Amino acid sequence: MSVLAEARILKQEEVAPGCHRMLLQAPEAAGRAAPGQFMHVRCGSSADPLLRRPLSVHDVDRGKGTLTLLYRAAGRGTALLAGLGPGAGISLMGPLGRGFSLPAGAGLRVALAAGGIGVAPLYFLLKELVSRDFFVYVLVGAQTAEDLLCGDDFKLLGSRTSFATDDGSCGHKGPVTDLLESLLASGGVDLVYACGPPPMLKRVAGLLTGTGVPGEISLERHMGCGVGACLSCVCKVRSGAYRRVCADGPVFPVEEVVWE
Amino acid sequence: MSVLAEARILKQEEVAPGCHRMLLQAPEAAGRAAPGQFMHVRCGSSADPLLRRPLSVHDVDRGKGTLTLLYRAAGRGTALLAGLGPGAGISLMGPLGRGFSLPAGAGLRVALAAGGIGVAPLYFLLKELVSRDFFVYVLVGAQTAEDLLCGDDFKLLGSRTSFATDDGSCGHKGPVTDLLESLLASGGVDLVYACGPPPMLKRVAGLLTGTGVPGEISLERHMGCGVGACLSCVCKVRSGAYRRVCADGPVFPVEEVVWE
Amino acid sequence: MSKESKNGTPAGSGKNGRGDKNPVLAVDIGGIFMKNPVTVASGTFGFGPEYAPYVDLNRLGAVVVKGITLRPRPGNLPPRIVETPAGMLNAIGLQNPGVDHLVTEILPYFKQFDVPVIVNIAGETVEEYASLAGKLDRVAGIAGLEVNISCPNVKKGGMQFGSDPLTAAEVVRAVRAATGLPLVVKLSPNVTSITAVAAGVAEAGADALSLINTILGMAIDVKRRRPVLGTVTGGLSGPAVRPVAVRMVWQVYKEVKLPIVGMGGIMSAADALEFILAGAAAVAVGTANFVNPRATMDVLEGIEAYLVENGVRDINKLVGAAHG
Amino acid sequence: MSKESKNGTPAGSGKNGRGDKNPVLAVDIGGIFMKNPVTVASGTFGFGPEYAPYVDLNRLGAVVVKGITLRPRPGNLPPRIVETPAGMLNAIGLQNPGVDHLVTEILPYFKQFDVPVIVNIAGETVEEYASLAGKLDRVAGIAGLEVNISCPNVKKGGMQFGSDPLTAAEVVRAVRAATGLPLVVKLSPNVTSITAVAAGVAEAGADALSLINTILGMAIDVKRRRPVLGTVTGGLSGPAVRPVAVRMVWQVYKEVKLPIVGMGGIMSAADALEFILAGAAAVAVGTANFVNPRATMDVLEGIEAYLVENGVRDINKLVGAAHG
Ligand SMILES: Cc1cc2nc3c(=O)[nH]c(=O)nc-3n(C[C@H](O)[C@H](O)[C@H](O)COP(=O)(O)OP(=O)(O)OC[C@H]3O[C@@H](n4cnc5c(N)ncnc54)[C@H](O)[C@@H]3O)c2cc1C
Ligand SMILES: Cc1cc2nc3c(=O)[nH]c(=O)nc-3n(C[C@H](O)[C@H](O)[C@H](O)COP(=O)(O)OP(=O)(O)OC[C@H]3O[C@@H](n4cnc5c(N)ncnc54)[C@H](O)[C@@H]3O)c2cc1C
Ligand SMILES: Cc1cc2nc3c(=O)[nH]c(=O)nc-3n(C[C@H](O)[C@H](O)[C@H](O)COP(=O)(O)O)c2cc1C
Ligand SMILES: Cc1cc2nc3c(=O)[nH]c(=O)nc-3n(C[C@H](O)[C@H](O)[C@H](O)COP(=O)(O)O)c2cc1C
Ligand code: FES
Ligand code: FES
Repeated sequence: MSVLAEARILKQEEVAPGCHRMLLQAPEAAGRAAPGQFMHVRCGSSADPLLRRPLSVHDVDRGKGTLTLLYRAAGRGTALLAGLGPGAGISLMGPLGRGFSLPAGAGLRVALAAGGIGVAPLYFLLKELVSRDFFVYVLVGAQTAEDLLCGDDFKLLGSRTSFATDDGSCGHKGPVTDLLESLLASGGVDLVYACGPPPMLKRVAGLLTGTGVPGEISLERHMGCGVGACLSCVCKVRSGAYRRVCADGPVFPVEEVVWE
Repeated sequence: MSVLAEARILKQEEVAPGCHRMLLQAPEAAGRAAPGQFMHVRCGSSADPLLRRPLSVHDVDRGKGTLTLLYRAAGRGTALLAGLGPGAGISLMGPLGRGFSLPAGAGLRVALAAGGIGVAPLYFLLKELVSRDFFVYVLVGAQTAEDLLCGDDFKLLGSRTSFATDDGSCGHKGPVTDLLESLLASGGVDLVYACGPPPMLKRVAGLLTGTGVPGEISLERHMGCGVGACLSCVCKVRSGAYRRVCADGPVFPVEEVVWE
Repeated sequence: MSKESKNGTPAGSGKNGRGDKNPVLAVDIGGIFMKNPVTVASGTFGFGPEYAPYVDLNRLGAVVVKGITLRPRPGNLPPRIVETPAGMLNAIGLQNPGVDHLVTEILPYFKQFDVPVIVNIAGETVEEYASLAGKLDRVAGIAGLEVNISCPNVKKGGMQFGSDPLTAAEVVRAVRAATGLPLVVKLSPNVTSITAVAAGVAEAGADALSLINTILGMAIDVKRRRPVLGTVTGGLSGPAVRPVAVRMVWQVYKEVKLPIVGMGGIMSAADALEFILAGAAAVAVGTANFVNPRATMDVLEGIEAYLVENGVRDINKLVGAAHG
Repeated sequence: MSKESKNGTPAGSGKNGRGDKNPVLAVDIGGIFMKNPVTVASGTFGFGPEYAPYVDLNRLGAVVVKGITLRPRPGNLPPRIVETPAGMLNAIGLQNPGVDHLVTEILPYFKQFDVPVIVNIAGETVEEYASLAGKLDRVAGIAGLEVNISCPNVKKGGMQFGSDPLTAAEVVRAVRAATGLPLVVKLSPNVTSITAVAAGVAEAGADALSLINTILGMAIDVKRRRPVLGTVTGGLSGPAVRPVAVRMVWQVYKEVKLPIVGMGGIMSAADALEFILAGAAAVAVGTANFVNPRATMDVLEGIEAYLVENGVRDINKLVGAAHG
């Protein structure tokens, strides 16, 4: 169950150009969060900007009661967050939403594909997968080498990590979905998780179609409430209905999502 | 002429409970300001709070190009200012308004009466008067001893300073206007300047009526533009017309003001 | 003239079992007895369970559920929301599972709570409003209906009904004939004269009024050079609209003798008190729930503190008190 | 249908003497030729000199002066202003020195500048509007009149004229008969149908429209339990109202074939572009002047940069472009 709490910032650093990692004292949320869930974060106390911002749970340390967010300063709200230093307090709601469903079987080979800031929820997922002894390929894409996020963290967790950059400054030159494509072609993947910009996710959906390999993707929508009450964050699913990304997602089976 | 500039905060300290002194690098404004004028200050960059806040010029150091504000954290805007530390920048417009008219004669005996944060503009005025060799009585009132502002600064300038507090914890027990009343009764005053809450100023007006002693008071009104354009800050004057506190004031001859 | 006693202290007001020092908070909204004046704005609180992790529903004066239509509605093409200065635009388009689903699947949820449930209804025709009201007339667990004649986000019906005193009255008459439930009629702010519409629906049999619904607005994406919302226009809500909402409550209170549920940008107890002093007997918290899921409780506790501090023994004595 | 070419590039547009790389900024507002689309909202820029320390008036597309009446007006009882979330309420009540003073004392100030001056006029009766227009008809140095039929802050006249298409048209017909000057008619947002009023005044002879004036609102001081403003209600302006203003410009652009001066909460070039894309051929900066006295220049420079970045060679091509 989600909680509302004032969390204290313990540490904040810019880990890549415009990307910030914020360590928060938030024991209740840390204790409850599952990979793929998000926190709904208030940026300041002014009526402008008014709404909370959804940010994925990037990492938790249940022992220490800390929770980490990894975010890009994309606009006014996240810029306000980036301006805060240790000791400042922010209002958090969460954990919210339905996260990734962790496979029950043993010995599965899993691919995680992250585009840009899409890395945020996948790191927490990876930790969970690794702790369950799955074999994980991590595919990380970004515009340039310096924009690549968490590469070392992934490696430290013992996963097989490959990189793709738009300009070829690190790893494969091209979209991260190229890496996924090769991996799928090699037949070595039982399950795919992906998070990133819509064109990337759409491509992932395309790659998985007809392969029989199941996949889950984490979607982004502009949100009001974050708890399923306002119906503003919907995406269309196969049945033709609109489902709430905040409460029915943000993680959906890849084949459920209708790309409009 | 007024300027618009981004000023850097050099120092900020809480000088009495809820009262803050802010030292700013603002060479142009410092060079132009006269006692009784004010700066129109933006509190942050959000649309909420939207409007600037008028704050009197408390002190300037033309050599160093610095300007000081002395203000009470009265509401949201000033609380935001109080939260800023050295290095932060704030947007200033000013100096604005018509300040105190400095007497031409020599050897005049002048009384300055300050109630609460009304001290703010009078310190700058005092410095100017002292530099012109006037004999100045400074009467400072506050709720309690710890709320008294700038007492030592006044004394350092060599003026005869008396205090009044509501609870008698320092100096006379009662309103600062009691001190003015005695002084006027003693016949030792040629000119009065006052700044403070409306009831105090009204009392000053009452005390001066019929004495032939001229006085000037600094008024406060909620402001929009601060430059005389919006006509929102008016006070009624003897002619029955409304005059703009920001542009025709904030300092008015005491007998001009109609107390509604 | 002050109309302080317009709402006599309702019979139920002693029920909170409090001593004399605790002010009376109970209000009577046209036959809906609320233990305190704080409720929620339809569409901002879902169907009830969504905010239960944050708010004890028993502490609310009433719960108003998301607008319901005769048949399920898929809602509008996204994007459905955009943030604006101190506000937001929404164009949900009354996405809802339909009245039958409400009755069988949603209302039973409230059995575990002791809180009046108000069902917000919307139709595309006068007949639809009437059938909705008829269907809900004898359903257990409904304290009253809020008749939404003011939704700016549906093509047919919706706001059109609320834009004209005559059609507004027509809807209310039809609903009145179909049910004995207390009727709160929700007014649109997008009119030249809110008092004319209020008078029209009062005359047609409304028991109470709620205002304001959202103000029609829009935003344009200057990069794409297209409207942001899938439906072009949407409804503006949040603190930005509060001055307009308070003004309308003030005007309606002066002209129409029905209890008012005031809403529009209430974020805090001080905001709520503006509405109460302007003439609202109850207040609804809307967009603020998104920002602070405990906003209703903060408002309630703040109102209580204000009453105590100011020695006001009954909230009903404050209603309209700013009219002097 | 896009009406991109509604305003043909005005004859004067080449006059800025710029090379081909600089986009054309000049617009024609019903016969008022502006060298760029950025002007100011009446009542927020005083009579001209107030903002001269911050803005080179020559760089403005036009200056619109504070509303003028036939006789001097003292204005309303203070308080006249209160801050609200992302906005403010004002109730100035058209304090002004009267039209004769304007002509003899204020207009001469502008001789030193090369900027069109638009005089905003308001009357308490149709006849007053007509006499005002008549008095100003042959005065040198006036580029056009803005007919304010929408001031919410005066007891007589003002908004009442703008609330009804017929009375609005009546005012415009009378003014039209009294002067050959270009007429910009300023509309009130406090109406059910802004397009009906717009169509009415277009028909009656308006050359252009400006919108929106302020939205009627109020605030209550919960400590004193009284309205904050001396006149109870006031006009809401600032960023809070922008979504409503953009929506109204969008609606009017669709229905009425007159150039529009868009305003309401414009703080930045992006805000101004929303209005232009919605259908405004020019934009007026209002409350933003109080917050940032250089707001007009920031808006102008930002629009210019947008045109360059997006390879748009003429601002007129953007007007209404979001209609697709
Ligand atoms: C479930 C979920 C998880 C997310 N996790 C992360 C994360 O871990 N790290 C990260 O950097 N970003 C994440 N995002 C995206 C993040 O929410 C936006 O970048 C952020 O809201 C932008 O706010 P802003 O004020 O900086 O930008 P602005 O553009 O100024 O925001 C204006 C409005 O648009 C909304 N908005 C803008 N972009 C997005 C977007 N991409 N998704 C949703 N709303 C948006 C804002 O919430 C706000 O309401 C996530 C989004 C969702 C839905
Ligand atoms: C010419 C002039 C000089 C001033 N000099 C000083 C000074 O040197 N030090 C100081 O502490 N205060 C001074 N004040 C008062 C100061 O402007 C207010 O305390 C301040 O604006 C309060 O803003 P807030 O956001 O903290 O309060 P809020 O109450 O949240 O402000 C809400 C609105 O009311 C206005 N407002 C509230 N109180 C006042 C007030 N007393 N006068 C004018 N507007 C007000 C604000 O500007 C704002 O628009 C001066 C006022 C004027 C007119
Ligand atoms: C997301 C959203 C959905 C809404 N849905 C409804 C609705 O279904 N029925 C209705 O009568 N009003 C609806 N409203 C209007 C609110 O009930 C309320 O009248 C309005 O938002 C003003 O209050 P606020 O500013 O406190 O949000 C909705 C508002 C929002 C923000
Ligand atoms: C203080 C103030 C005074 C105003 N006076 C006038 C006026 O005299 N005549 C007029 O037509 N509009 C007047 N207006 C309305 C503005 O011109 C403008 O239409 C409105 O403020 C919306 O724009 P904004 O949100 O950018 O301020 C006034 C607005 C303000 C804030
Ligand atoms: S954000 Fe409100 S339902 Fe998803
Ligand atoms: S604040 Fe605008 S005229 Fe004084």
